[in-house]
Amino acid sequence: MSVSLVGAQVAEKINSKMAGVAIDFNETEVWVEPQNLVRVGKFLRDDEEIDLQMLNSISAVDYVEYFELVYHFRSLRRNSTFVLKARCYGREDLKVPSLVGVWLGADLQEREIWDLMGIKFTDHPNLKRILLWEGFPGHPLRKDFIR
Amino acid sequence: MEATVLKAGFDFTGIYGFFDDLLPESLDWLAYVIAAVILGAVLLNAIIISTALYTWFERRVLGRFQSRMGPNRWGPFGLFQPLADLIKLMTKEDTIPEGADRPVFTLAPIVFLVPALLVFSVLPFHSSSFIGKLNVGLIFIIAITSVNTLGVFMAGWASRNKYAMLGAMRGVAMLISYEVPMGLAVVGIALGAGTLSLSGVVLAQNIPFILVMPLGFIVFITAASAEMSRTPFDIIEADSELGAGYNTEYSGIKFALLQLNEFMAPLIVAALVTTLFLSGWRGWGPVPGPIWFVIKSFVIVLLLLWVRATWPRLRVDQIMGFAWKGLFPLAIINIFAMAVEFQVLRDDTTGALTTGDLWIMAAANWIITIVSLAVIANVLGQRKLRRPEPVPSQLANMYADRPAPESATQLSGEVD
Amino acid sequence: MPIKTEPVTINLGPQHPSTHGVFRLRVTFDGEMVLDAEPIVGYLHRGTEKLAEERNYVQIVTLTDRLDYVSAMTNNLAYVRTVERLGNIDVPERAKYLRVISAELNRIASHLIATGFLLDELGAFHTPLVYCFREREHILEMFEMLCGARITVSYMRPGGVLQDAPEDFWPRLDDFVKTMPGYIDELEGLITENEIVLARTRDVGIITAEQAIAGSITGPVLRSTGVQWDLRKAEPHEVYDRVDFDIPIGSVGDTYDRYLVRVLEMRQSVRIIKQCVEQIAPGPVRTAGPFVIRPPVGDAYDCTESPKGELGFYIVSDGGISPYRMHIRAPSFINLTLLREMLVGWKIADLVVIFGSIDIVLGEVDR
Amino acid sequence: MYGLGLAKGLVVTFKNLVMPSRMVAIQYPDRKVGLLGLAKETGTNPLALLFKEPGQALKAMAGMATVSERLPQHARFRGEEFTWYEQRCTGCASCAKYCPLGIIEIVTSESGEQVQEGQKYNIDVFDIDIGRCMFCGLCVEACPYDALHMGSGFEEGTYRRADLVINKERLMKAPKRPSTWFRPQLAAAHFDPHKAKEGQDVEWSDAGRHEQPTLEEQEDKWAKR
Repeated sequence: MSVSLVGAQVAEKINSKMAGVAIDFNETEVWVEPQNLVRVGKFLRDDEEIDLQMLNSISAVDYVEYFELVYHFRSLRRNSTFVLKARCYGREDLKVPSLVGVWLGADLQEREIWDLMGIKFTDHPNLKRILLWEGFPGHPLRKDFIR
Repeated sequence: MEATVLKAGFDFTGIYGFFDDLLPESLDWLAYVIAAVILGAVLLNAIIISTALYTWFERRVLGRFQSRMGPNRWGPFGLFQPLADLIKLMTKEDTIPEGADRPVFTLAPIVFLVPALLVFSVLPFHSSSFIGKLNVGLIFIIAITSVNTLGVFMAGWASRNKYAMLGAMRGVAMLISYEVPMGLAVVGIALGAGTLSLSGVVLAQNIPFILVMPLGFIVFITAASAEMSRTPFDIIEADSELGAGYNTEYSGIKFALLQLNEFMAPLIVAALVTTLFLSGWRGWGPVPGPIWFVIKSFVIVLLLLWVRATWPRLRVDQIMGFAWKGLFPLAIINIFAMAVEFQVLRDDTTGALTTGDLWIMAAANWIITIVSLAVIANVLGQRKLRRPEPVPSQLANMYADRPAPESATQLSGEVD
Repeated sequence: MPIKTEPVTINLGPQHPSTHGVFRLRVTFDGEMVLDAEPIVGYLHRGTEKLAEERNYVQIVTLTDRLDYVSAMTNNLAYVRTVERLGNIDVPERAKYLRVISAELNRIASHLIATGFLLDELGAFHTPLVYCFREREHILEMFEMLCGARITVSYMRPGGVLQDAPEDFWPRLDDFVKTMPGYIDELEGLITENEIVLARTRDVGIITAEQAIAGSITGPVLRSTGVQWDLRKAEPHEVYDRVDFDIPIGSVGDTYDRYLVRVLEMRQSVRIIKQCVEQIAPGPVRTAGPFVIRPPVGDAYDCTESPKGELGFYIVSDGGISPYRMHIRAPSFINLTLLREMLVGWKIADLVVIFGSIDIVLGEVDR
Repeated sequence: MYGLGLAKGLVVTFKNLVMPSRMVAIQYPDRKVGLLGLAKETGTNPLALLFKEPGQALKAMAGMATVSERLPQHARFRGEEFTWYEQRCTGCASCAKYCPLGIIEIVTSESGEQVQEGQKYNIDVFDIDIGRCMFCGLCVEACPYDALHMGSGFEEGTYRRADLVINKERLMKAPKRPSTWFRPQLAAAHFDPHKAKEGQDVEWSDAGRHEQPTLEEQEDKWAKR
């Protein structure tokens, strides 16, 4: 079965590289601040041991007090998976750095999250709505979206 | 050269003669006109009805190819289907897109249809068919078949639709570049038969020319199937990319005319190939001439259908490359071979070729065909088709977390 | 004076003969050459993820049939595995075998459609397409035997399979396993060495292994670039570890390789089904459980190898009867990331073929 | 190379053209039959057919006679018109609750008997709107008393959407030929709705999954306590 990397070790490795970046972790996940997502992403991808080559999927969950972005990674060489989470507080004009520079696969998924959840991704090549039409009022997947 | 077998019975002179006796001397031109009108009407209706029947036949055979029935609801075995189509198309509203170039839009189907009908007029269905003896038959056919290029562009340009425009541009490029090999293949026949008139060609074919010049046959049938934009060259109305190519915006009776032309094209090619290569109406046994003509063109039509049901389409640039780099040299080789053989073999006085000479020419031509096909195929790029062995890349290792089972990298697909 | 040409922008719109459904591609052409292609999706967006938040865990199974409507069984399998992982429900052996058999049958059906439509786009006048549909008919009849419906199967439930296969299913399956390789050979005979297919698909729309992995491409498209990665081997779930099969890969990553990988995979699927039929043993097909499942609070992500790629479900549960949030990792949607790089520089005829070779299904792209 | 692949393709298509086993098209509502086909279908020899009904025979000769032909369906096919046993239905509305689309409308009223002891409600309205139904079968799966079964047909098309709502009367009058979907007891009895003739409907008593408890068992189970 795919080995899921242990949260503690990865958090410790991240903190050894960039102090205090990994805020919290449990057995398979690590939480980070949204603004240093790109730095952590580059590190996870380029580090020899972790070597997470593929960004598998990005999900956004609306926990009312905060939005949680869940990044699932996968290393094909080491057949291992890893989950990185980032919490962004507040409900209006949330800004999260885009990971398109690190993994090209994030492009369409981030546009979908912006379209359905309303989280803006800074310096994304063309952040437009992908599933709904341009003039659609509001973001349907939010918990407070009442049409 | 001409075996003038004046048979009684129903032929042109008969009608003319009949009316000539009826009318007074001064009106003999009128008899000529009436005879021409009657014969024209007969020919026209025969062709259009046979095309309608052919649409039914093609859809049924294509159905059989695709393990389904084909139209069988209307009339016995679906024979009224073409009638039903015609009624549907005539009753459908004949829309002209807004902003279209109206005169050109309405004229295009006619420009399509007229050359198709004219070609039939020249074909010698029977030994005593009068028009078949037109002494410039071959050149007439080559000239007429190139008119529908104009029709394609008129239809594509006038319907002011990007897809139609793309289809038309492609069509014009392809049709013009396939005129050349078709014309050159016909030159080979003219050399072999010694005359340009179609009935002369038929009479000269003691051995069907398909055996005498196989290279000419291959070039002609490929160029002709490109000329009528059938698979594998149907890029004009390539339905998977351009919707319906130039006839996207047509509907109603105009579309019926375009369809009529599209389904008449295989009949024309079949009739042409039978006249030029399979010695037209000549055949042994009790079966009369015209029936032989129909049987042979029926076989060619089946061949065209068979190819249409199976082969995919070539891309535009590949088609052009194939025309100029593939068919053009083959046609020239064919002409060169025929010219040399003709010069060597014909006896000096009458300049005619005996059947014996034809057999020698056939043998020589077959060798030349095989050699030139192999050379052209290699030149055209068979190398590209070889495939390097698949090698699993180092970027992924599915068994990283556990020992790899022994039969891990067996890539061949055989099922034990 | 150079000829003043001007690029044409065309909508290969939602209504087009070869867009596999309602997919719009705004393409800028210079003559025949594609300058820029921008996919516009969303015409089939039904808000599956929002609907899932108002249904209980069994009702969502009917939602997942409509995702990749060509391979409903694999959608059910991926969803149901995630719910089982979330609520740690175990699955009896026979149900695992039935799941793998129906998932592999579905893979063959989906690959048949992909190959058939690829040939249709190449222009082969629907004949190979009809042959593929004729074979797929056998599979749909078997699905009708299993679960009463041909396409919207909703056959799997968290905890196993809805009902056991009827007795006349097994002889039908054996007959299918015997005749299918013959049909695949016939299909290959029609396509694999066909010079026109080779000319049209060789070295067309190439992507390299690095590009594919960076673009999180999965499935036959990734395998055609030479990367040997298949979740059935990487994360052997159900009974994939007890079954012996291979993962075919392509050599160059062009359209021809994608076609060839799919055909070889069809053969491997027949091989898997044959071994499953030999190994299956009688027993219960579903662990007894309440109709309405309340998994514990928490989240889980699980995935399986659908014919299009890695299909994953990320479900967050708040202890209630319906999930708090369900995100679907749709392979068809993510395989479109590299569409622009694949299309630019090729002609219209290639654009249609390359797009067809990625084999997307709009139900899964738009969700 | 050299066109061999193309020739192979031609051979495959020719094989499909010629082999009769490849003709798999089923002409759904009715199949066009010739004289011999008609004779085989009606079981009489062709000559007798010519005298018995000359009209039909002549049509057959022109290939116009039609014989109805259906796609062979499996007994487990989830059909459209539901089969409902009012004797078994207690009005618990678990089918209405369980339907993902909420298209079953059920209105019950007091039936006077002791409701706690599992007696039935009176069912006044029981409408299933098959215009919006997706035939997923969750209602049939949820019905604890096996009162509701999937149907076996698929030709329920009507001209008005209102006719698509199946009401109680129509369900009671309809012939009881349920599909064996999620009903192992019907499958065990080898009941096939598509082959069932007139009188072979499934009675309400033997459509149930669990055996019907006898009156004494019920009494000593409830009354004695």
